[in-house]
Amino acid sequence: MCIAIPAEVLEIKDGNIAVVDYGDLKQEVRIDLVDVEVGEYVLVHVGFAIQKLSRDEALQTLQVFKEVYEAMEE
Amino acid sequence: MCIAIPAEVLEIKDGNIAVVDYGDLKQEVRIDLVDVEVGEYVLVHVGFAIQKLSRDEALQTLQVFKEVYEAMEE
Amino acid sequence: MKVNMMHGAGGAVFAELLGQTLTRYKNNNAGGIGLESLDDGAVIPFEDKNIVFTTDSHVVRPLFFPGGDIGRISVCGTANDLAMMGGRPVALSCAMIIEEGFDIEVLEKIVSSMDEALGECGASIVTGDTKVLEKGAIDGIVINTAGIGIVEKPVRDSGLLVGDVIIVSGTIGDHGLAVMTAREGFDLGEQIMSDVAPVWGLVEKAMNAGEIHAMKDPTRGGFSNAINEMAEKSGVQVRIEEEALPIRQNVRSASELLGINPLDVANEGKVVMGVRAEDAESVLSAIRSHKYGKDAAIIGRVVEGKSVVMETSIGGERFIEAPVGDPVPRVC
Amino acid sequence: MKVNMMHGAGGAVFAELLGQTLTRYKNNNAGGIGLESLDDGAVIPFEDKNIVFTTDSHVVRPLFFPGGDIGRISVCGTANDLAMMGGRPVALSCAMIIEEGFDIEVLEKIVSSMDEALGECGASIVTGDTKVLEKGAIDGIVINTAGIGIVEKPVRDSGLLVGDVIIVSGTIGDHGLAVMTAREGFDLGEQIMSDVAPVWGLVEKAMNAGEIHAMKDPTRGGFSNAINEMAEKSGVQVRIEEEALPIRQNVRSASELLGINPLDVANEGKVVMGVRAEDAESVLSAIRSHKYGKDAAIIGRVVEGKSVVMETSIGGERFIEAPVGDPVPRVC
Amino acid sequence: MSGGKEIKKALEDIVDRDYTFMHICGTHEAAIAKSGLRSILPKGLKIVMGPGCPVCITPQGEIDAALELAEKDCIIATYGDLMRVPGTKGSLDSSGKDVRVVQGIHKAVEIAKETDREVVFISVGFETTAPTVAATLLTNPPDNFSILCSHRFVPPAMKFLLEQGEAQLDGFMLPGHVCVVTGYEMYEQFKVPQVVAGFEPEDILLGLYMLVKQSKEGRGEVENAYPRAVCREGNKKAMEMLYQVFEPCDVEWRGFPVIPDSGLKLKPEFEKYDALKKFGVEIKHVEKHSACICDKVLRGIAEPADCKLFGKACTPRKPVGPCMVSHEGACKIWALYNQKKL
Amino acid sequence: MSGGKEIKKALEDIVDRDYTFMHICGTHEAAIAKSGLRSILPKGLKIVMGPGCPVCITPQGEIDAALELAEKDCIIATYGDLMRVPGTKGSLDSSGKDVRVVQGIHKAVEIAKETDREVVFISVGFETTAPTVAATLLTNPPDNFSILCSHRFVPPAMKFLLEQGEAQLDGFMLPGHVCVVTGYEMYEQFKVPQVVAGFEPEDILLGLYMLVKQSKEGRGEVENAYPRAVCREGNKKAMEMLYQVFEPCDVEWRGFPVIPDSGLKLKPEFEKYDALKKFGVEIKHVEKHSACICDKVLRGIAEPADCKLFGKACTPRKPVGPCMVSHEGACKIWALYNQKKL
Ligand code: SF4
Ligand code: SF4
Ligand SMILES: [Mg+2]
Ligand SMILES: [Mg+2]
Ligand SMILES: [Mg+2]
Ligand SMILES: [Mg+2]
Ligand SMILES: [Mg+2]
Ligand SMILES: [Mg+2]
Ligand SMILES: [Mg+2]
Ligand SMILES: [Mg+2]
Ligand SMILES: [Mg+2]
Ligand SMILES: [Mg+2]
Repeated sequence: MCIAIPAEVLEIKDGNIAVVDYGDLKQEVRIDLVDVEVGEYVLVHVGFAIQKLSRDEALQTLQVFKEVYEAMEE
Repeated sequence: MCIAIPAEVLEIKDGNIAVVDYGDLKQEVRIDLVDVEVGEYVLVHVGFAIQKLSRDEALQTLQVFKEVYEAMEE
Repeated sequence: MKVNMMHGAGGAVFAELLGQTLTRYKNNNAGGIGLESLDDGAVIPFEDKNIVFTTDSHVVRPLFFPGGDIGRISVCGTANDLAMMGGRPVALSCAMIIEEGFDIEVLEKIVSSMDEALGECGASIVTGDTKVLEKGAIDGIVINTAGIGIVEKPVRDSGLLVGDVIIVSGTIGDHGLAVMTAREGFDLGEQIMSDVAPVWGLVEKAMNAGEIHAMKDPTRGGFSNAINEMAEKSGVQVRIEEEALPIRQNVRSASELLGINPLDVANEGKVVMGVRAEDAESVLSAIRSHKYGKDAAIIGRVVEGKSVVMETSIGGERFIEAPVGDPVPRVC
Repeated sequence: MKVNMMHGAGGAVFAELLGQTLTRYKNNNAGGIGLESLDDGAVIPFEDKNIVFTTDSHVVRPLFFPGGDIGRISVCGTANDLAMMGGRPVALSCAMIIEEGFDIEVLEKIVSSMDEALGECGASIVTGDTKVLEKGAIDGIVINTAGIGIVEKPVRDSGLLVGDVIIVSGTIGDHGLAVMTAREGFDLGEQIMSDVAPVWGLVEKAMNAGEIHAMKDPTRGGFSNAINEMAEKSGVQVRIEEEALPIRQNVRSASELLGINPLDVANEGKVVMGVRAEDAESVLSAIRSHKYGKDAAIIGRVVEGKSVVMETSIGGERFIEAPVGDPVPRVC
Repeated sequence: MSGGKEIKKALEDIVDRDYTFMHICGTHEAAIAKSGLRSILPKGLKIVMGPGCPVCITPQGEIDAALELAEKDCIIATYGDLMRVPGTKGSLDSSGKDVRVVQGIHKAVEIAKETDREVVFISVGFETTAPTVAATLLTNPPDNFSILCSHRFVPPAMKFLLEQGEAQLDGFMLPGHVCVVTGYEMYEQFKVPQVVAGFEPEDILLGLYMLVKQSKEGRGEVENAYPRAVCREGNKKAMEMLYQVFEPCDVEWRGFPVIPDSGLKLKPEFEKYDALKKFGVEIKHVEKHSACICDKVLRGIAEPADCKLFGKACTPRKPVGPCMVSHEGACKIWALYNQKKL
Repeated sequence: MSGGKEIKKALEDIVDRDYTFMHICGTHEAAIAKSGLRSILPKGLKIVMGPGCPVCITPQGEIDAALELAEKDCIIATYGDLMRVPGTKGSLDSSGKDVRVVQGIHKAVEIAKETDREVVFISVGFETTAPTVAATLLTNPPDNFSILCSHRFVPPAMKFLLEQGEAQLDGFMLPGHVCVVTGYEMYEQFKVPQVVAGFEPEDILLGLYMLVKQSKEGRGEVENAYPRAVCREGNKKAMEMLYQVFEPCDVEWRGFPVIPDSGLKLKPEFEKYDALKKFGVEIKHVEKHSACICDKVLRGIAEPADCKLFGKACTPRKPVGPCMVSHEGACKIWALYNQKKL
């Protein structure tokens, strides 16, 4: 029930609607639940953006792993 | 609207129903409108016997014609 | 413009839809007789023989009726179209479209009825397809069969020659009236039996007994439609003798009762043939020697002109026209 | 027991209905490969060649979708099944079942789309049938085609040999996701295009380039169903490399969005082949030289055992199973 | 039936000038067409069709009412004849609603007994049919059953025709099956040659023979050429039942104006079976297509072929006027059996 | 995403005994199955599924209520997931009624705006989904729109599981997309190892690594392995909207008893959108099939293969219990991906 997929915000329209791109696939989604700007990334669930995604490299899985792993080595 | 075809009464059932034979084809018809007995002939229209048919040879078309024709010759 | 029921009932209206829309393929012929002929089947020359190829979808209601069922029709309908081209039926395809909720036991009965008919035809169902549609998207089941046959010298429906004799292989109107009277509301039950049967055996005998110039099975649109198509395509007039038409007594009775012309309803085990006059008697006795041909009769002749004319028993004349739309029972 | 939607979606449930009911004909073979094989088509030996024969009914919705329409599918689907047996498509039949009220202009568009596809295939529609059903008895239109092809040495779907390489002729999932996203309610419009196309040209090139042991078109039930059928019928295990599977980016995105496995949905212009390992590269380049084969890829190999195993990109393993029922878009 | 030859011969002998007779029964027209009877009539003898088909003369407004009832999700039970008659917006056949063909009213009642839904029987027909409706309503059909009452009586229409006096008619062939029920006493008011005839080709030939004879002899009375089924008083039991349930009313005929006393309405005690009242549906008058000359055809003053639309804008597939609609309609029968000259 | 290799290696190094962790998200189960992840886990490390699929835990009575609404001729709008879930008398898919698959509640509202008929949206889902419903109801949908409110909250179910204490669990993998919305502060009440994880195979491997590590170190806290999407406070705007529209209520979970505060109900000012109230439909408790051990599967104390019915009476085609119904159901996923031993 919780499929959510990342998408880039391409355009913001009236009425809490944004056009996003999932990867060569565009769709209008509702952005009632988030405050986003064009160029930002969001997670989309049942046609609604439910959160902004951080683009910070440090937050990628491998980075997190390295931090956790190094913390262990210490 | 007035297709009516002759049939022989084969059987009389309860509720104003008779089984008739149109010629190798039997059907139940309503006999509310006539008083008939088994062996008599009826004219059937929209599933109802609407009249008894006379079996008297004298009433066949050719017989009637002959009478009319002879009356003319006179 | 919209497709209407008359477009599906054969005859002139259908021909219009066919001509204006459904036969507008540039790629319509594989070298022999193609779609443009609108014959009972196509012919494709192959090596030194001919492949006959035909298809029909079967939508009969009720699915089971006196004398047959949709399964038997599905096999016979296609095998008979092959036979109408002079082709020996060899292989059939079977594509079923089934409504969700359809009873599998009913399906089994249909399949075994098809199998029985195949045995009679000497053909096999060699390939198939099944689609299930959601409830409401189709009414029960539709069965399409296509068929392949082999023939050396194809017979056309357009080959009538002036002087030919018209033979029908048995009584007319049985299937159409069996199906109609088996439907609810007329309480006529199972008194009239469909004639649905494979005719290849009979046709083969006939072809061996004389020269057959044209053949057609009087299915949708009945005898009226078949004989008109034959006459028109052949560029001749056909004259039919009303009193010579073989019609069963109970079919006659039912047709009066329902206000239906028995010549306008489908037959599923009959052939209408144009035969060289000299061969008429020998072809007739060949047909009569087959179990499905006992009531065969000579019913008319081919003359110059056009149209199909009925010579009525009172001595009058009228046209036999292809029916407009499927006949509906009526009281006037 | 009743027929349900899963019976129509290919896969295991469908196979059960087939096995227990729909293939129970004693008359099921005309001398070559018959119904019992449940291959893409049947083969009938004739003179010193073989006739290939197949049929499919087409019920796709919407009737017009990005990249194609029901007409194009009706021709390609059957021509491709012929090609899957190694057969050159020659002649098709076309049986339409149309709902009363259907728009004749739409019908004209369908016919002309069929004609265009025929031109591409080099085949013709040579025989046909049309039934019109009353409003509500069918949903719009259903088109059945049967097809005849010619082949010298038939290719089976059951011919995989241990050591063979699995090739797919292009990207997977395009048609299924194009049709699904074109349906109302997802607002994805025409972004994904169906792959519907005739593959005979590509197949002919491939057959000339090397030894092809088995072929199947991954239509209903998708790649998952096709590869499982091939493995099971051949008595081998197939191992697929997840990372080698060619899938378009937008198909991948849509499949995540809709919760649909792209391997489980229909393709209408693709071939899955088992090729002798030595010939794999030359067959691959032959396919890639055809306009419909540009994205062809080697995606797996045949080993001893059974089932189809996916070697996942994380280094894991799992089974690829034939889907149960038609995939439904979902949010979990 | 035999004897056709003799009658034909006699008819040829007796016809000495032009005669035109009108029949007023669609079933007569159908029998004439089917047997090709016109092709064997002596030169000068003509038989034309009058307003004898209940489908032809049912105004479009009544079909519209039936369609409106179908829209209200009633099960519509009807004779097959009415299925394809065009109303203003299509026919019952193409309505996509629950419309069922029945053989008669009793079958419609059976449907009502087996459902909770409303069942409306479209009750058309002449005197032949009306008693079957009366007999059925007298057996207390269930509450979910009603009828759209569209019956018509023949003699008032004949009266109207005679009063118009346009058609050059030498006499009338009376409708055999109507007379089976009503007898023919009520036709004796008309002082023109009239013969009750049956429906075999021989019956019709005999009827014509008797009409010519009467005409020639200058008589104007009612004779009976169908005595095996018809007697002067008709079927009294049937007529009694009819008047128990119905009473005459003024009503429009398709192609005609309102004709006094030519219709039947339900008596107050049977009004609960009146579908119009039950569902608040009204029958609206619909103007006829301007170029259609059906009214003239039905009055015997024109033949179908005289109509500009015949065979062009108006064909059996796309009927413009009522006469092209019914199986018994003069235009339809001409289109099917006579269009190409033999 | 890359890095799977390194994490896998580290995981192999760190696992020194048997560990069992539970995830409570169907999307986790689907990702695990799809990537064949269990086939590469070090010996001894096990990940089992908890009550994480809203379809699995929706009681049969709620499906029956949806079917009852469909029978009342409402247009039913639903996620595709629910189409084939069997109620007492069939599923929405096979009901033959007007049931439409939508991507989300806003599409159901669009349908309502274009029809006069009643439209009912079957509103299931966890914390991830509920805010989308709240946001939509706050935009004043039309009067012919309502929802069948079947939402569930995860933490109360986790609490219930922990209090039962049957499962020998070493910790929990927290549902990443639930936590996107709620954050993970509320899980800090549970003093067991917990890690919020994402849905790529690498995310799950990392989550497992962190769980083993925490376990080994004897800690019992909440860590975040999915920081690119999840933060401690979650999406505050979404949570505020949620509580504007809904309030917690006690509710039954399929396979569980009533769990206090684990459901959501509409606040009084939004009751006009409550389909149950609007149409007078009640949710009835339906007794579970006796041999189904779904409750145990959902509580992590049994695997699907432990069920006597698994793969026999209960298959993906003919599901007996809820876990065989959903695409995310443990039993269905086992049947599709694990049944044959690799
Ligand atoms: S041909 Fe048509 S338009 Fe002309 S009179 Fe007859 S029904 Fe009317
Ligand atoms: S296999 Fe079926 S019956 Fe057994 S626990 Fe799973 S869902 Fe329940
Ligand atoms: Mg034919
Ligand atoms: Mg055919
Ligand atoms: Mg045929
Ligand atoms: Mg197929
Ligand atoms: Mg022929
Ligand atoms: Mg195939
Ligand atoms: Mg096929
Ligand atoms: Mg196919
Ligand atoms: Mg045909
Ligand atoms: Mg093959």
